[in-house]
Amino acid sequence: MTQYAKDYTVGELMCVTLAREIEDGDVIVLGSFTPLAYASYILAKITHAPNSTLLAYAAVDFRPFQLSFTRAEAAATRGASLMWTMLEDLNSVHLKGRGDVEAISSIQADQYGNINLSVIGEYDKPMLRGPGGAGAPEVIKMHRKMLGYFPSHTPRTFVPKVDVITGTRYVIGAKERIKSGYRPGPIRYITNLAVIAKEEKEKPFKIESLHPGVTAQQVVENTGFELEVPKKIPETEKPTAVQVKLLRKTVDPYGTIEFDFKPGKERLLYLNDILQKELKSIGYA
Amino acid sequence: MTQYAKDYTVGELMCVTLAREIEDGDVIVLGSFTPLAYASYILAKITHAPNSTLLAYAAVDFRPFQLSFTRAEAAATRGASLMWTMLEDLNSVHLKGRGDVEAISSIQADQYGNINLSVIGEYDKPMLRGPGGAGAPEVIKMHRKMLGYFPSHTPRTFVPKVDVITGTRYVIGAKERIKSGYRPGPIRYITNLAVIAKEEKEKPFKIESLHPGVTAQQVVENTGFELEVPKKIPETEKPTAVQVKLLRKTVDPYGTIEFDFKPGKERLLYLNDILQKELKSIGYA
Amino acid sequence: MTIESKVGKLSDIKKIIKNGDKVAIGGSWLGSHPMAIIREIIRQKIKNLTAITVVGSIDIDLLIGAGCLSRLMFSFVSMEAFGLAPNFRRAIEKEGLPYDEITGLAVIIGLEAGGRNVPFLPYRGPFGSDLVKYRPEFYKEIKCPFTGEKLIAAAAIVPDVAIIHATRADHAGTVQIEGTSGTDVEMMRAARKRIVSVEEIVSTEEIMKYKEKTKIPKFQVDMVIEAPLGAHPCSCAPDYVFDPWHIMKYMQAASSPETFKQYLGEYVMKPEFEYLEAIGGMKQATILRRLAREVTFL
Amino acid sequence: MTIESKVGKLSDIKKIIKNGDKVAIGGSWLGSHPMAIIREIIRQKIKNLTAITVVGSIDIDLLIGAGCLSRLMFSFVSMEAFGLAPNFRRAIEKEGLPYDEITGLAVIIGLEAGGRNVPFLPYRGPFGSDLVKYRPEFYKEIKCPFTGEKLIAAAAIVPDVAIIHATRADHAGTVQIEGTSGTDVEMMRAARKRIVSVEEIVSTEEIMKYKEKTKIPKFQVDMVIEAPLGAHPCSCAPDYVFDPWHIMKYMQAASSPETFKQYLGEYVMKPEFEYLEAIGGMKQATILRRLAREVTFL
Repeated sequence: MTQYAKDYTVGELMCVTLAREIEDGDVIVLGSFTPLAYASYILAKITHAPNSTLLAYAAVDFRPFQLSFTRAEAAATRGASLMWTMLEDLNSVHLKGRGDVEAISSIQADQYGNINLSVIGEYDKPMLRGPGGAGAPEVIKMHRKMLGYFPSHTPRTFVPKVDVITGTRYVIGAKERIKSGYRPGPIRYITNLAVIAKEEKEKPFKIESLHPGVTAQQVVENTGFELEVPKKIPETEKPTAVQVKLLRKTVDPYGTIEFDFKPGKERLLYLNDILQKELKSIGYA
Repeated sequence: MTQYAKDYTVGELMCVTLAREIEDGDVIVLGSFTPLAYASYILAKITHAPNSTLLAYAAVDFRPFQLSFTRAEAAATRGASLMWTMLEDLNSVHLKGRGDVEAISSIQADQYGNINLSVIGEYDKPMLRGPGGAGAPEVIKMHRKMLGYFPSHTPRTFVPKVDVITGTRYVIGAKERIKSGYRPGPIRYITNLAVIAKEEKEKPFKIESLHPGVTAQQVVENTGFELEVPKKIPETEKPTAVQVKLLRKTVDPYGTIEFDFKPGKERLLYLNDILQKELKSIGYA
Repeated sequence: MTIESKVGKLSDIKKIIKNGDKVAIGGSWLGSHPMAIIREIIRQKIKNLTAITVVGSIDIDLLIGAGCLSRLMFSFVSMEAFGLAPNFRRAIEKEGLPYDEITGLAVIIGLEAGGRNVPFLPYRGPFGSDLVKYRPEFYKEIKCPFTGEKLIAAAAIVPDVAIIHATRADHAGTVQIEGTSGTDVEMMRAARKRIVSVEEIVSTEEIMKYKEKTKIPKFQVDMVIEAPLGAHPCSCAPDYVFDPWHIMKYMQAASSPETFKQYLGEYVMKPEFEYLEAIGGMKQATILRRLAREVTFL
Repeated sequence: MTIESKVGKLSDIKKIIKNGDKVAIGGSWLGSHPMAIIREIIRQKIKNLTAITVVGSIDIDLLIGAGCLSRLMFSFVSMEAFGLAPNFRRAIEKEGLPYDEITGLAVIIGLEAGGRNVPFLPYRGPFGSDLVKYRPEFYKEIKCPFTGEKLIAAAAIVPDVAIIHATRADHAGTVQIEGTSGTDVEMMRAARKRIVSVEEIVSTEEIMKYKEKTKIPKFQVDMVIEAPLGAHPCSCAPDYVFDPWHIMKYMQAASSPETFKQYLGEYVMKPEFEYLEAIGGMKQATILRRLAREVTFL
C-alpha cells in the first residue's frame, strides 16, 4: 500500500501534484526558472517518467539534476543531449504542438482560459506593468495540457475577466482541439488550495480536488468566478513518504521550492540563506 | 610583369577565368560536385580571395583542400568551421541572396537568362529527362552574379528559347535588381570558346572576350541566339604560369578538371586512371 | 519504470513503412542516403511508394528500377559525375512514371512547413520557372498582408515516413549527424513516422559527451537500426567516401532492364551483411574509410 | 592578400551603433545578455535606441534606467525570481515609455522573416490575445492560398544592429556558442550590422577542432570584442552562473531613480575592467565559474 507522508508543506503538495500530471514519454517545456515547476519535472523524471524529455534554456533532453538557485541553467546545459536555438525549438516542438506540458503562472487568470501577464489596469496607463507573456500566448494553445500553478489562490488572481488577455487556450473542447490540429487536453490549475480544471468551452472550471483541510466553500470564496462544485469532491492525493524524501534529500536539498511561498521581505532573507548554503557546497563559505 | 603560362588546356583556361570572377570576401556556393568549378574556387581562395567563404555539402567556411575525385565531401567536412542543414543554409545565405557566386551548368541556356535542366522535348513526353535544377531555379536569381560554365559551346546548348524554363535570372538590370532587393550583377557564361555576358533585360548577350585562337565568327556560329559582337573584342586573359602550376601541382594533381572535357568512353578510362592514382596515394594500388 | 528502446532490425521496417506510403528519403547527392533501408524496402517488396527527395541519386534510381515507386517528387536526381540516373531516365522517358519536379527550395521549405504545422510558407520563389506553371498544387502566388509585395507560397509536404542514415544514435533514438545532413533534419520534423539507420548505436553517455553533434531529439525518432556502411555505395562523411568502383559497376548494370535485374539478384536480394561481402567486405570498407581520412589541406 | 581581422575594442562600438538605431539584444532570461556592450552603450551615451528583446532582464532594465531607449519591443522583461524589473516598470507606469509588447513567437518568427528577406511568415499565432489587437502593425490575419485556413502573419523584424555575447570567436568573426543561445543566431541573421562580445578570441584552428559548436559564420559578423565575464551579472552557460549577490544589490539600487544613479556611477561609468574589480574581481569570477561546474546529476 502507498505510504503517504505525514509531514509535508503546501509547496511540496503542489509540487507532487504537478509531477503527477507528467506522463511517461512527455515532452516537458521548462520555460522561466520557477523552482517549484522545475522540481516537479525532475521528480517525475526520476520516478514515473524516465522516458520524458526535458527542455530548458537551449538544452534538450538533459539528465535530471539536483536543483539549486544558481545552477539550473549550467546543469541543464552540461547534462544535455542536444542544444538548440529558440527557432530550432519552435521548428521541432512548439509550432507543431508537440509539447505536452509547461506549467505557467500568471498575474490573473479568468473563467475563459485567458491569462494576463501584461498589465493590471488599463493597457496604456497601467497600475502595474507585468513581465509579459514570452511565448505563452502562442504555446498554451498548442501544448497537450495547459497547466498552471498559483501559490496564492485569491479573487485578485482568479478574476471573472482578465484586464488584458495576454494569451488564451483558444480551443478548449476535445472535439474542437482535434479539429484544429491540436491534441485534446484540459486547462488545469494547481493552487495552494485545490485543483480546478476546465475541459469544455461552455462549462465553468470545476473543483477537481481539495487539498487536505481545505473546504469547497473556501475555494469558492477565493475564486472571482463561478465554479462547478461537485457534491463529492475528492481530496488531493497527498505526497508519498518517498516523494517527500526525494524532494528534500535529492531533488531540492536547498529548499528552493519554498521560495515562492515566502512573503516579501522574508523572501530575500530566505534567498540569502540558500545562497549561503550554495557557497558552502563549493567550499566558499 | 605578369608571366602567362605557355602551356595550358582549355579546361585550365576556363578554370582560371572562373577563379578570376571570385572577389575577396565572396560567399561561394559549391553545389553539385563539378571538379572544374571546385578547382576554381579553391584556386581563388589560396591566391587572391583568402577571405572568401566556401560552402559545400553541409560544410561551411572550410579550409581549401587538394581536389580528388572521391574526397571533396570528406575534405570539406573535415576542414569546416561550421556544419549546417539545408534549411540553415537557406536561412543564412540563400533566402536573403547573400551568396555571391555559384557556377551552374545546364543542358540548355537561352538569350533571356533562362536555363533548362529538366527535359529536352515536351515536358510530359520528353526525349531526354535531365536531372532537374535542384535549388538553381530559386538561387540564380538571388546570387550577386549568375555564373555558368559550359565545356561544350554549341547551338544545341545555347538555344533561342529553352524547351523548359527550369530556372531564370528573372530580374536582370542593375536598377531592377536593387529595386527587387537583390544585389546587381551580370549573367556571365564561361565556355570552351569565349566569355559571354548579359547585363540588361533588353540587350542581348555580348561577347566579352574570346579565348586565344577563337574568332568571333566561331562563337556566333556556335550560338543559337543573337549575340552582340563588339568591334574590338579582347582576348580572354590567359592563365599565369603560377596559376597553372598551382592547379597541376597543388589544387588538382589528379587532373579531375579535365574530366568534363573527355568524350563518352574515354571518360570512364580517364576516371579509372584517376581512381588508380587515388588508391596509390593511400598505398592500395 | 524502464527506458524504452527503439532499436530495431532491418526486417522490422515493414512495421512502419506500408505499401502506398509517401516516403521522404534523406541524404543528398551521393552522400548519406539510407541505402541499407532502401535495399530492405526492395527485399520486402514494399510497393506503390511515393518517394520524396531533394537531391537524390542511386537511392531513387534503385527504387525505381526495382519497381517500388508509383510516383516521385524530386528537385534533382543524378549520378553526378557518373552521368544521368539510368532507371530514372528510362522510367520517365519510356514508361511514364508520374512525377512532381519541384524546385529545390520549395521542397525544403515545403518540408519545413510540414514540420511547423502550417499549410504553406512564403518566399521569393522561382518566379518565371515553368515548374511553377506545371505544378500549381505546390505553388501559389500570395500578397504580403503588410506590404502588398508578391511572393510565392510553397505548399507544406508531410511524408508518412522519413528514412535517413546517420552517424550514430543511442537506444532512445537521439541521433548525431557528423557529415552531410542534407534535409534529413527537416524530413524528420515533417514526417509522421521516422526510421534512422546509423553507423553505430552507442550509449547515451557517449551522445552527451559531444552533444553539439546531436541533430535529432529522441521524440522525433520511431526506430533506430544499426547498419554499418549503411549508406554504401554512397558516402557517409567524414567516415567513408562513396564507392566509385561499385557505382561504375551499377551504371553498367542499370544500362538495361535485364542487366539491372541481374544486379538486384547479385547484390540486393540477399541479407545486408552478404551485400557488404559482395561489394568487397572489410577490404573495400577499409579503402573507403581510409580515403575519407587522407585529405590534404592547402 | 591577408586575412581580415574583425577584432575591435569596446570603445569601437560607436562605429557601428548610432543614436536612434533599432538594436536587437541577445541572450534570454538571466543568461548571456551582452552586458559589457550594454554598459559601453551607456558609457558612450548612445541615445534614442529602440531595443528589441525576446526575453530580457537586466540588459533592458539598465538601458531604460540610463535613459538610452526611446522605444522598446519585447515579449518578456523580468528579473525572474528576483522580481519585476524596476526601471522597466517605472518607465512604463510613470514615464510613458513607448513600447511594443509582441508575443514571444512573433518576435522570433519576425526575426526569422527578417533574416529570410520576406516581409512576413505565417503561423498558428496567438488568436484571441489582446496583444494582436493592440499592435496590428505586427499581426495580420491571412488565408492559406491552398487550404483557405486562417493563420496569423507575423511581420518581419529587421534590426539595424544586433549585439550578442558568446563563448568564443576567431579573428575572422566565426562564433561559437556553448550554452544558451536564445534568439542570438536569428538576430544575427536578421540584422544589418552585428557586434559580438566573447569570453575569448581564439585561433581558427581552435574553432575547427570543435566545429559543431560554431553557430554563426564569419560573414554574419562585423565586429568581435573580447570581454571576459562579459555577460555579468548574467550567466554565460556552462562557464559561469548569474551573480545573485550582485543582482540583489542591483534590485536594491534600482528601486529608486536616485539610488540607481549612484549604481551607474559606482559600477557602469568606468572602464569595463574596473567594473569587474568592483563586482568582486577574480574571487567572484572564480565562485561563479565554480558554481557552474559543480552540478549534481541524479
